[in-house]
Amino acid sequence: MKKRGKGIAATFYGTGYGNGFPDVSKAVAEVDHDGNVNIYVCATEVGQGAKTIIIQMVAEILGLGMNDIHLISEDTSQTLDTGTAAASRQTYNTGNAVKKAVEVLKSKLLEKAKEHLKLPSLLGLEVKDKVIYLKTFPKKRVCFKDLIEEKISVEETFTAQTVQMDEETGQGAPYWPYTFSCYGVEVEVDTETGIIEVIKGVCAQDVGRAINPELIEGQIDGGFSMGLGYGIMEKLNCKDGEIKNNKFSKYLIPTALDMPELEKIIVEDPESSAPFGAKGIGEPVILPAAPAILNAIYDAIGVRFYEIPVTPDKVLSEINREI
Amino acid sequence: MINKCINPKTVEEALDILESNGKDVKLIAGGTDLVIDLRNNKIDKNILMNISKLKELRFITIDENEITIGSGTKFIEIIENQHIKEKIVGLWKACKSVGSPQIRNMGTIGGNICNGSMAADSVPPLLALDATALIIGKNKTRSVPLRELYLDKGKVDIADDEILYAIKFHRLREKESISFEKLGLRKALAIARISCSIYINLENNSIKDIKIATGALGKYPQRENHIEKRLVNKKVDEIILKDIAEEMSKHVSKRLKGRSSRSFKSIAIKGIFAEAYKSAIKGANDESHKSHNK
Amino acid sequence: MKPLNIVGSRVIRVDGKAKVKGEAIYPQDIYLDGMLYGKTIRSTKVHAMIEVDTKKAETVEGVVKILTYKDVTGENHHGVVFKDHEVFCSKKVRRIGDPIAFVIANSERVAKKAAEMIEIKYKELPAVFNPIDAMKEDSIKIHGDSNIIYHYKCRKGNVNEGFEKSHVIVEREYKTSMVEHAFLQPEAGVSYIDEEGKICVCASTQYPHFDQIEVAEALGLKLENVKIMNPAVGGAFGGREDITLQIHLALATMVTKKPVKVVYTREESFHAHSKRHPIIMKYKTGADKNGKLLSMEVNLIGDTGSYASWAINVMRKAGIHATGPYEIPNVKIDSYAVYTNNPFCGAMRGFGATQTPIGSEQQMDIIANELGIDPIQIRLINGFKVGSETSNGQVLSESVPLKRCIEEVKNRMFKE
Amino acid sequence: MNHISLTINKKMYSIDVEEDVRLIDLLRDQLFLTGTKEGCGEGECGACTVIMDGRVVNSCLVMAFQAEGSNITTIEGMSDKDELHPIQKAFLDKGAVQCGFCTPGMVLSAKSLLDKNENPTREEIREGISGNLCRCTGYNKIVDAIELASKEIREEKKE
Repeated sequence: MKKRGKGIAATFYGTGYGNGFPDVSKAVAEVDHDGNVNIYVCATEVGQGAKTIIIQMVAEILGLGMNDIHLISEDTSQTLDTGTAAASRQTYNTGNAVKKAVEVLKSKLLEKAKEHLKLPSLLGLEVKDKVIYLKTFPKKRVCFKDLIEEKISVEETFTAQTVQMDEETGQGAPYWPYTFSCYGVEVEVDTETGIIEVIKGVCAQDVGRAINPELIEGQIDGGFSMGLGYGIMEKLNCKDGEIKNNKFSKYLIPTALDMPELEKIIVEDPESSAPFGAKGIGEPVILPAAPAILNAIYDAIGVRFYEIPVTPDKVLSEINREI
Repeated sequence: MINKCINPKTVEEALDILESNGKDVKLIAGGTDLVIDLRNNKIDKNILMNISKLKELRFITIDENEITIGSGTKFIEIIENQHIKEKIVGLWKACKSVGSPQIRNMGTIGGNICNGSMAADSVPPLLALDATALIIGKNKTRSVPLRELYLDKGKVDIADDEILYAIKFHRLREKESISFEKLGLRKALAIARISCSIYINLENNSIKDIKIATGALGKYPQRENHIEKRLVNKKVDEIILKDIAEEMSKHVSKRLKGRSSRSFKSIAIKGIFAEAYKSAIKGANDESHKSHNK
Repeated sequence: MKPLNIVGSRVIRVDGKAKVKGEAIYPQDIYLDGMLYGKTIRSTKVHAMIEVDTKKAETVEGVVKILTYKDVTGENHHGVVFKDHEVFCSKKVRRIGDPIAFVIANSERVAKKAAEMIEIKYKELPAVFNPIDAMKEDSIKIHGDSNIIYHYKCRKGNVNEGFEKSHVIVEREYKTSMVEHAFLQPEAGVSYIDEEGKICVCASTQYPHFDQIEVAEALGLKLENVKIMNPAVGGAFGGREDITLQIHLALATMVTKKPVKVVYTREESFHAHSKRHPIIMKYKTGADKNGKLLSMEVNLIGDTGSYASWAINVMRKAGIHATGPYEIPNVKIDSYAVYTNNPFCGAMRGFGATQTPIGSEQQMDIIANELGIDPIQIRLINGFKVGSETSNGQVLSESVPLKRCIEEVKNRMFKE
Repeated sequence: MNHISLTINKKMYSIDVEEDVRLIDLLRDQLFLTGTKEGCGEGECGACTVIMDGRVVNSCLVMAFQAEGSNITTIEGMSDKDELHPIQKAFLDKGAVQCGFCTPGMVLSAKSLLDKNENPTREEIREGISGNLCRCTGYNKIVDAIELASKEIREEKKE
């Protein structure tokens, strides 16, 4: 018999290194004598979209198109340390460093433009497409190339704030910021074969502010899929320290047919210390998937599983124990 | 170590090579399992002969009484055959459940049989259809019932100088049908943990003939004669499926004694068997329905 | 604030075009002139003293050099927190998969063949696989004199008083399994000496600047003489934080003065990088009859396997997140990281906080069930909001839209 | 050594291959067509997918000498210079790419699917890419992309 059930799980996640450890990102922003905008950070693109997010922030601040920005991010000899692409920290930490650097660069450019255009004040100066102009009299304008004799380079550092915890009581402020999530799932359990099918998911994900909703949704889909594997499929079968299933035909991860359609809801509540209010979400998106599935399985068949993954053999053995 | 690769142009050429050099030759058809074995140095022969391009082995012929499928026929070609899709549903479903589109596009039915794997998807329906294997060598041919082809785990009764040429079974008529059910641990790229195929022939609402075959429940796919005997000549309405499934479970439990999968498989077979049985009955009745409408 | 143009919009990812065209370069896609190939020889025993004999393998035609611990010019170690990994095991292996030697040859075929001819004598030692056994005083030790690497303690309020006041107490034990990142791109890398004489390593990593430090230290070079380049990375999820092939490659190039490439098979990849910690979790949760959480006691034992990697940070994070996103006045949490001879565990997406909700979120449902309260309601009653205090005494001063998240799910899925 | 002739991306090749060389090794190591990726070496992940004589296959499970006389399309043959194929474009527009390692194989599976079924359901799309593992995207945006590409291709044909 096939039985359906629904379940929910809510989670939180503190991003960054945490516990008072210096969590530092450094960024360099420059405009060279040809007017090119170059950003030097070593934020690794592992697929999560770090490059895109960083360029979006720069483009926003400097009024540029995405293609106007040259990002140098793949070489230690050309970049400063931006910390690891982990702990869901690149958007927040490196984003903050980049934003600081680019904002300083922008103010330097405006200062230069003010002098160049012989204006008495910075008021009303706008930057767009590598041109600085006066909003109320757009003919008063100068492009980056004509403004700069020698390249302007700005280096900025961002360090996150956390408090080391007391060793005996754990009291402190171990992370900042925190990101919140809540997922609901519906499953169908075949009580004769023990097979669990996840048929629907609703995912509400706090992001602070979405820099790129497309990328966030992609993270939710991917996190859910990995959480689904964690809950009902994946286990390294270690016997006396030896991994017995060290290949993809033996270590099963979800295929396209195992993933349900998801309704993805981006919840925005900007964080004041974050660049544009954006918090890290790379890890938060996996957390509620597996526990929501476990709660849905209980709702479907009235059996609680205390050990994951809940594979068909476990389901059958529990159902038949109940009888 | 393979030190020679051969692409024969005809079956005859292939048989010549086998006759003179058979013990050193490993045949490769779709290669979906063999290439992995080659990489892992599990093949001790030194000549690799590719039979996947031999057109003479790639055919599906349907005559008045029989269906013959060439051993080099790819799963995709079986899946795309309209007659098999409509009438030999169990075989169609089994071929469709093989690995992934990529595997089905390369893998052949002959390779699936000759590999001797306990979990070969296409074999249970062929066993339930009581198929015959046609085996050829230089100046010789023989036919062996498929159920007698398996000698041991991974070992089939085909000599070094022979090739499996084709597989043959009778056409299904009114009131006949074949079903297939499989339990895999995910929805694609799944090796069968259990599979079950049932051929049924109904007459006046009783079971005139039934053949049940299972996969992944022993050294190789096999017929379940005990259960068949319990069902043959019984009125469909009088059969208590639950009891039969229970009996099936006991058989499986006995057969898998000492295996870690025993408790799971002996329970799960009940559901898989019941599903296969129900869809076989339904299929047999659907067929009659269709011919009535004609 | 000014309206935003680009931030907040569905801009097409900048690395996308190269990827859809198959033009993105991952380390395995790099081919250099005169390139040599490497093959790592790894331990097949879980715990043993070793003696390595490379003589026979060295005679294979095409072998350029076989590296062992003797060839490490700097410190024979690396590690993200403790330097407890050896670049090549010198005397002892602690897990299956520990690197012992590295064949450098003029083709992959030769490297593979020679690798099979390296003779390793193992003198096996007793091993321990269960973290609870490993915690005992008399257990065999993996490193140093205790297998307990870390103990996180959280003490807030008085849990016993909290339980006394509770209308319902739920006590359960949960277990999570060891899992694999399974990123699609197996580890690969290429190394060479650039025109300035720097040792360059191109490899998929999450943190190039840290790799630079690790490589420089192991080779005994100044930091500026090592350059790490990070071409396209085929997924990471925490599995590319620890060093795998970076030092081997750099050393191979330093010794041979030639470009060297190594590509792991999927099977080798499983053995090369860290795993997600399996955790045994004991939960005891108390609530009043309205479902308000009053007390929670949690004991977490994380099996970090044979090397520490991020064990401290992972089990700390597990402890910090063990309560779930709920206000609880009385909390006692103990979280341990323990060495065993299992594969080593480190970072994987969620970093300790993926494991605990398996316990904490089921506890919530069990309590709700026992009290006859709706599972959504119990989360709304207890959920963090602005001003809430965590088990660490940290005040959540802003951006806490947990209840909005729960309401969104409720409205879309649980509306009757 | 075997001598084989085959067509790859509409170009004829006549080339010597060692006995133990697979199609993927030939493509990558000998012809430097590195868009074809190796993720598992056992036909599970589909990163090495190419189209061979009109159908997708895992190039890690085909011995090079078996490809004698075959017509092969790799990701490098999907687009002409800067002009993207509608499937590639849809992958970008719908955010179907993350780490990118599965992407070439996914694109080719999508092409093979749409060549045979120009208006597939979402379930049929999932089935069509079920031999291609992806660890980043959870597949949903890939399904979105193929659905969009199918629409674009049909509209293109109408015009």
